[in-house]
Amino acid sequence: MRESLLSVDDLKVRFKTEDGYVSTVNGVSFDVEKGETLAIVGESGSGKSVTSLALMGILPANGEVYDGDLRFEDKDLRNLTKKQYRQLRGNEIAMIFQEPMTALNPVFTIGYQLRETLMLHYKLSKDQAQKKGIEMLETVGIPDAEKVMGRFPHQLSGGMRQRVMIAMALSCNPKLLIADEPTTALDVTIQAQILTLLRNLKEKSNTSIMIITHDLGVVAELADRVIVMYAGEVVEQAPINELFERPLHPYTQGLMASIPKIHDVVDELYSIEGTVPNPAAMPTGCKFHPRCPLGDIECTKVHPALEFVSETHSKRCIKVKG
Amino acid sequence: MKYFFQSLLKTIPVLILITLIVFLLVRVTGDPVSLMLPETATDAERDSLRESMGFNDPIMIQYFNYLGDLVTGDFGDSFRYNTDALNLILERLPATIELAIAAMIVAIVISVPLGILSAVKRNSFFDLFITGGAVLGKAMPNFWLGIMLILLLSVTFQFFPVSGRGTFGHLVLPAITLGTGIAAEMTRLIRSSMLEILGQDFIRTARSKGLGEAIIVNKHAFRNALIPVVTIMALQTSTLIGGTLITETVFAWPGLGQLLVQSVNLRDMAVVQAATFIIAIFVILSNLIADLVYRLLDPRIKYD
Amino acid sequence: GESSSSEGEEPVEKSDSKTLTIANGTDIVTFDIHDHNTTSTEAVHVNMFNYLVTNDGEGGFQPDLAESWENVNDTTWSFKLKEGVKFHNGEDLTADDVKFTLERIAKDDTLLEHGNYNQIQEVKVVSDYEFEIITKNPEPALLNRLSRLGSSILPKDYIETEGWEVFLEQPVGTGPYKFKEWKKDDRLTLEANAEYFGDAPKWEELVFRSIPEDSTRVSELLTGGVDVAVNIPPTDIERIDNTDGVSVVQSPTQRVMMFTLRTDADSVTGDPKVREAIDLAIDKQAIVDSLLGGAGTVTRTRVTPGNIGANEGLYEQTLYDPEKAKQLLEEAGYADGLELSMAAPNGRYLKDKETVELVTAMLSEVGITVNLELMEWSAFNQRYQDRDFNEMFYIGYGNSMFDASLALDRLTTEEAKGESDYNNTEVNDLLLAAEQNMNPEERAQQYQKAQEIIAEERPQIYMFQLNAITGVNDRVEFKPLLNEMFYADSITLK
Amino acid sequence: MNTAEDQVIMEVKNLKKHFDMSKGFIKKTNTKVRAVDGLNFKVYKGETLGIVGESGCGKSTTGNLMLGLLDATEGNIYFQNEDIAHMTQAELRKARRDLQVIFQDPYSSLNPRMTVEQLVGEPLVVHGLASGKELKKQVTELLELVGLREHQMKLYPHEFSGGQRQRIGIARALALKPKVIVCDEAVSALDVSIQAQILNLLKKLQKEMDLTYIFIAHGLPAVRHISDRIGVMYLGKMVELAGRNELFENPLHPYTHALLDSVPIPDPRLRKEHQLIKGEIPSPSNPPSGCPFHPRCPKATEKCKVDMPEYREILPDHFVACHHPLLNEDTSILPDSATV
Amino acid sequence: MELTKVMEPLAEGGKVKTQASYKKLGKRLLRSKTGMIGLVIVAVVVLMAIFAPLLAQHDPAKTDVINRLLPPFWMEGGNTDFLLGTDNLGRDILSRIIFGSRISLLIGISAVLLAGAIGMALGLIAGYYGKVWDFIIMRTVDSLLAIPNILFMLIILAVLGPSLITLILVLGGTSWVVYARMVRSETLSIKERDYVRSAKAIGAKDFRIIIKYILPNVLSSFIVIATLNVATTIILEASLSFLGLGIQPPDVSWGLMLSDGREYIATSWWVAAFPGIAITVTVLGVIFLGDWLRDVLDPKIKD
Ligand SMILES: Nc1ncnc2c1ncn2[C@@H]1O[C@H](COP(=O)(O)OP(=O)(O)OP(=O)(O)O)[C@@H](O)[C@H]1O
Ligand SMILES: Nc1ncnc2c1ncn2[C@@H]1O[C@H](COP(=O)(O)OP(=O)(O)OP(=O)(O)O)[C@@H](O)[C@H]1O
Ligand SMILES: [Mg+2]
Ligand SMILES: [Mg+2]
Repeated sequence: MRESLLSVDDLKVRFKTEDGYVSTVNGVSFDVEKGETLAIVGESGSGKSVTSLALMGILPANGEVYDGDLRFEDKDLRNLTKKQYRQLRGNEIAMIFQEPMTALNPVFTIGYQLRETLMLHYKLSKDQAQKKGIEMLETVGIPDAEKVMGRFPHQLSGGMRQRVMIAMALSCNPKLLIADEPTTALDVTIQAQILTLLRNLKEKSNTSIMIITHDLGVVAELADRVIVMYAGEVVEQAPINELFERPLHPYTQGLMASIPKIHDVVDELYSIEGTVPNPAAMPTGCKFHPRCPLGDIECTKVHPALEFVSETHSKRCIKVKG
Repeated sequence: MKYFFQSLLKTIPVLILITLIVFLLVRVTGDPVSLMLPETATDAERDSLRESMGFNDPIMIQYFNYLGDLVTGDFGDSFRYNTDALNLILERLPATIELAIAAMIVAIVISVPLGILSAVKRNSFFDLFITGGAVLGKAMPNFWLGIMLILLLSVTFQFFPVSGRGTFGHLVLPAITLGTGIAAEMTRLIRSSMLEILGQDFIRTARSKGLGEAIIVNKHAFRNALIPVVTIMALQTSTLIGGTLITETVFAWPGLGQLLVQSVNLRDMAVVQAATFIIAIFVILSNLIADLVYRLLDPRIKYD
Repeated sequence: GESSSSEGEEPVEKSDSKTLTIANGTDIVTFDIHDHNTTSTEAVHVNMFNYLVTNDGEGGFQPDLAESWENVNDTTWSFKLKEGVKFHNGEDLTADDVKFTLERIAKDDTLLEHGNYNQIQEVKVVSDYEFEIITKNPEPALLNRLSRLGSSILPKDYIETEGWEVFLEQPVGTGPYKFKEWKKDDRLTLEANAEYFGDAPKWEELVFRSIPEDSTRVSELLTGGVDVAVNIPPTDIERIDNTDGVSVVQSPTQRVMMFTLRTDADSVTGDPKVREAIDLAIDKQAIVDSLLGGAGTVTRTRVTPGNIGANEGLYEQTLYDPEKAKQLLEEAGYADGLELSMAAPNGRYLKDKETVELVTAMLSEVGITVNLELMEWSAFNQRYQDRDFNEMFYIGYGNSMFDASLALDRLTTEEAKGESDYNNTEVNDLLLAAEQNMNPEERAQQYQKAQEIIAEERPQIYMFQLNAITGVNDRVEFKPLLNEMFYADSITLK
Repeated sequence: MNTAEDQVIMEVKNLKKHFDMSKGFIKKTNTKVRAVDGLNFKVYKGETLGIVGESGCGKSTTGNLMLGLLDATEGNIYFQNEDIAHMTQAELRKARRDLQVIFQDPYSSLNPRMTVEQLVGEPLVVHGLASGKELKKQVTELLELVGLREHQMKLYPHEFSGGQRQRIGIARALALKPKVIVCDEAVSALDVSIQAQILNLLKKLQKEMDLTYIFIAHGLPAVRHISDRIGVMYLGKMVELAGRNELFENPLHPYTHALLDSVPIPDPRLRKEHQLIKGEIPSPSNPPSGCPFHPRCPKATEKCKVDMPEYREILPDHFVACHHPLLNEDTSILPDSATV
Repeated sequence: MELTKVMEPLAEGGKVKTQASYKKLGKRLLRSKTGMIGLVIVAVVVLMAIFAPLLAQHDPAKTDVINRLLPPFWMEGGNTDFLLGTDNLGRDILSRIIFGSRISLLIGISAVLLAGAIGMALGLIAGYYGKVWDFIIMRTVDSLLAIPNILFMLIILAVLGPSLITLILVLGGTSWVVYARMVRSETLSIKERDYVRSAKAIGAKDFRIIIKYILPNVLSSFIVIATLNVATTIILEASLSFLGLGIQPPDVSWGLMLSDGREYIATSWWVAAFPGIAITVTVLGVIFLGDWLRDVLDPKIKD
């Protein structure tokens, strides 16, 4: 059964900067289905985090969603009052961030920060929240949970902190968990622990996960479906196996080819020349064309639409055929 | 506490340096004897006074004598008042501390809400207004503000007594005068400190948990913003005490500041030395305390 | 103004009060009457202590603690004390107390007033109420000395049994008011002494506030916070007079402002014509009228009325003739102008800075370029003590002795060295002779003669005698005294 | 890798670096961070020696020591038979002509107040090797070498993207025509597509200029791609060192094994359960007794808690420090083939 | 592939971008209202100081007893000869304010330069070389910080006498500690940055590293503090005038005018009000400018 939990349609986000408005997310559309894990990959600056912050309604003060539809279950997110949105956040949609070092408030104890969410959304008493908090810490595999509740963030290692973040995010049984590069700052052995943890949690709770990353390894480990973003746009969308087997968009192809493989040593890596364009000065037509091996004069003129090559696979390119 | 005592020990070289600075400042700089006698005094009168006060010894001997006396708590005698300098100062200290604390309270009461508000409403008209006001507060010399306050609130409207120390009313105007400049400084600091904190990841976390804006600002952000502010406040002690020199003179407040101004003018060296030294200790102590508070506020810094 | 003040209720409420509040610019410095030289402190002390005699400010002396006195010979004076005078602690005043007091100041050379009393050789106690003062040399001004700062009589037994420390904290005198409380730099409170030997004190309580900032002092006066405020800036005279309930009273003081000039041949001011030109170029009356708001009296001598030896012919006199000044300069060979340096303290005397700025401008009108050097008082004083000034400096001398000797002694050849370098044998002889002349009339004449010569030769150019400007609440009657003392009982409720 | 002894360009002997973190004025609390704790290895001419390990294990410290940027606490670093660890400042400055470095963060490793021309030319100026026209010519050549344009010479670092900045850093390192370059996480901060550009560039330059690299990184795939031999560090110690294929196919140390196993493979068909190792790296200021890995090691025995295993050449050109190397087990954690 | 080459310069930025960043600076200034106000005020004051003799209607020292305490021209009794009225000696207040700007600025700027130079040098030494240097310099800084600035100046000036030179020396000589502290701590952190390590790695000597790497990078914070301190110094000079230790006539500064004028606040308000306004407005301008500089120069906000 495919049942959409979140549906994003033509999302556009812009920031007010000194050079006027800069649009960094330009019509992103995708769905997150119940129970699925959706991965968003893409280069730095391609708008992954901005998309997720827009969903959460916590864009920085100079940013705004200026077009598009955001639906969560039956709610139109863009028309919620501030209060309604607040009740959604942390409760039905939860989020974990990249830097576990800075994502926790350094002056409050772990316990305080955990209890805060529970007391807010479930109206628990302090004692109840404490109990539930300890339970959550145990769920994410923190030994000595009771002691950890009394600790301050700096007294924990990076991996532990990320576990705390996960516990916090899951404490209200959210329907959707957005994880923005949850393991980028961690060492590989710790990353493996966290990825395993996420996978196990998903199996248990049927939470939908939207994971943002630029590590295709992490994607391959975790995701059911993948969205590839480039310069504020979705350039390809496919189920995991299909994407790895049959990447269509030249950017996706390049991305895959340029990762050094741990077990397949080549002499020279494939590389995508050039750099990601500046959002304030986007190329005309297809945004990838200056770096694209297939790019020609046609690509400078037409901004390709996202076309479906199969029911589940779509791409934004006029050169490659499905 | 152990940390406190260690820090205390670390201040010893600083204190020794201060004694040297204070001593040199006062001693190298001039002959007090002539100031103690009227214009019509004769040279012979001056000489005998100079000899009797020990100003004819070599400077190093004077310094070591001074240090030696200091260790035994003897700061010398004020020749203006003819009594123990330390006693004079200790008599005045409560008045100055009272004024300083009141001024600090004024500064906090003004700066905390304004600083937070202008950070939250950054770049709004309101922010501009507060920022402008803060700068204005800083741009106005203390004595000028004091005199204006007296003219307005005491002479014209008679809300508060003009000068002196006594009732609570007496404290209001000097505290406002002294507190305003510091409030101005602190408002700006709290604003920028808050702005920095509001941009941090954990604020985003707090938002993502669904917390209300008031809790985010007043609890999550302010607790963090407070940490640098405490340090700044401590650094302001020195400015605060410096400000009493002028404020106390304007308001005839019987504290250390006024005593100092008069003692400097009359070269009452013992008093100047002792007061400067006591003030230095006071400033160092308040910095130490701020350091402790800082450590209490910021769990990231561990004791020892 | 009127006592029904429009300025709110405070002054009205105060009207019933038997407390007199006086605002000074500085606090008293000590209760050791021998060890200070501050007029404003003495002005407070006179309410707690008594002298043997008081100076009536008209060349005469009135009994105070002494009932009568007699100049026995050149060096001996005999006194008789009033009987039944009691110190605040209940002890009787006797001749022993006088001996104790006067010999202390005469013998202890660490005391600041020692210089004014070391002329006394000894005090001989004749009986409980009789004693003799023996001076080292003939001392015509002994009574002047005994009626001023440093000569209040102290309680011998109290000080000897309790020690000085206790006395300084709980001072005891014979005066109409006794010590109650002293909060340094804030206020000194005295209370009426019911046992006072003279007329019963008129006030229950006296409060002396110290308020250093002029404008604050004025504000206190305006709001009724104080009854009397000293040293009112001239600019505020009009404002205070225009305010209901308060007014200003002026009275001459003993302080005369002047320039001291170098008379040695190496200085441009060595030429008497130049000195005269300087004198003529300065419009003293204009300065008094504009800067001081009229609070001064021009004079050509330092010895002003009320002092023994005053030459009243030179008082209220001034010379101003810029044309003649130019001419004199021309005659002296300075047709193209001349340059000289002038030093002055800043902030020591009433409008000192502004005065010399105006003088500088006036001098430049006649072609004298002045290099003005304004100094903060202590720096100025340092140079002054070192006798390190060039052509001119500005200074004001007081005279608590009410005698010409103190006023003129800097112009003897000996004392003038390095300062004015004034060397006039006639003046020198006159001053030295008068110093020890026990014949009052002849002595006065000697001084008057000397003043005439000085006024002509101008080693010092006198500007004006300063007035004390005192702000007074209309509920009290206040007549300022020439010696600037505040005898509380001379201030009365209206 | 059959490299003859005479081709050794650098040799590290019993190298130690302990940071003194003592605090307190009166009572010294003796805390030492044992960032590097007894390293022994050789670097051969023309090779790339990879050094991997988790955060805080002492990789950067090792690099800095080899560059003479830090004073060693103990031990020797021979570079062309001279001991860097015991050089005077002047000697070091000379040695720097042959010994250069590329840093991790392209944003913080270039002085923001200098133009590209100044940055790249500076080494030549400092050593008095070129000036005026000649300097400009050489700078132009260097920029070309790393793929930058002449017209970019007058720009400041902040006007470049991360990858371009890294190229500037490389040009600067190459200016003195060094023999050895230490690359401290030279590609870790870059995006995958840019990372490939830089890795290719480094490889190309190595061939052209006969460079020796010491390539420090925590990203295993990149290290494997560029290195000839790889050393694995743990808590300031080298736990294993071998040729790259040997190491990846036949890891002997349990830590190496776990490390390799933790790397997620970008192929959804190869999804598997990781053999997780428990816990995290202990603090180097308070290292465990015996073998530093024993608290996390699945194979640890009593012996491991007490004795520090010797670092020895257990197979030809394969060094390991372990009491229980995975010699006879099936250590192949990798599938036979993998394709994309 | 052809096309890639064509489009690349666009993608990579280049000259276009440099110009953009200068333009950006200007734009930023224009957009920042307070920055703009600050700049205009400071420019006016500086021009006023430079061209004082041309602008002033009267000799600032010229006394005129007859025309003393004239009110500003728009009030009854005032006249356009003395636009802002005259002071107690009949001097033209506007002319005095114009000339006063010279000394006020001179004191502000030279004292700050002096303090800055000392503080910069000592801060760099303490931060870069550390150890004994650091100990000695920082202990001295601590000691001086424990004594309130104004007290320090009061004592020294009371003795040396307040001439223009001593004022500058004293104001500069006591406030360097602030810079030393700031420069030291910045140096400590910059010292650890990779670009300094990179300089060491290419064999640069300490001196070069300090001058070319550390100094330029502490300069922006330094300029900000220095700007703000110009404001503080102008106010301090006024306070010293209040205590009788500021600039002495015939020199004229705003502080002196304000302090002298306080006696007339109640009777002839303009004597003190105009110099007061001059100080306040100038300080306001300087602070606004400083804040703007902070925003512009701070690399954190820059990108
Ligand atoms: N507050 C902001 N003001 C202006 N531009 C912003 C702001 N936040 C983000 N952007 C811009 O939006 C674009 C997308 O940023 P985003 O953080 O979503 O990228 P990302 O894909 O998450 O990259 P990364 O992998 O580095 O996290 C970037 O060009 C960034 O500069
Ligand atoms: N200057 C220093 N003072 C004190 N400790 C230091 C210093 N430099 C490094 N350390 C410590 O030494 C240990 C090794 O640090 P190093 O930077 O070499 O690690 P690394 O392997 O490069 O880590 P990363 O992958 O995070 O760069 C760490 O625990 C670090 O905290
Ligand atoms: Mg992101
Ligand atoms: Mg490192």
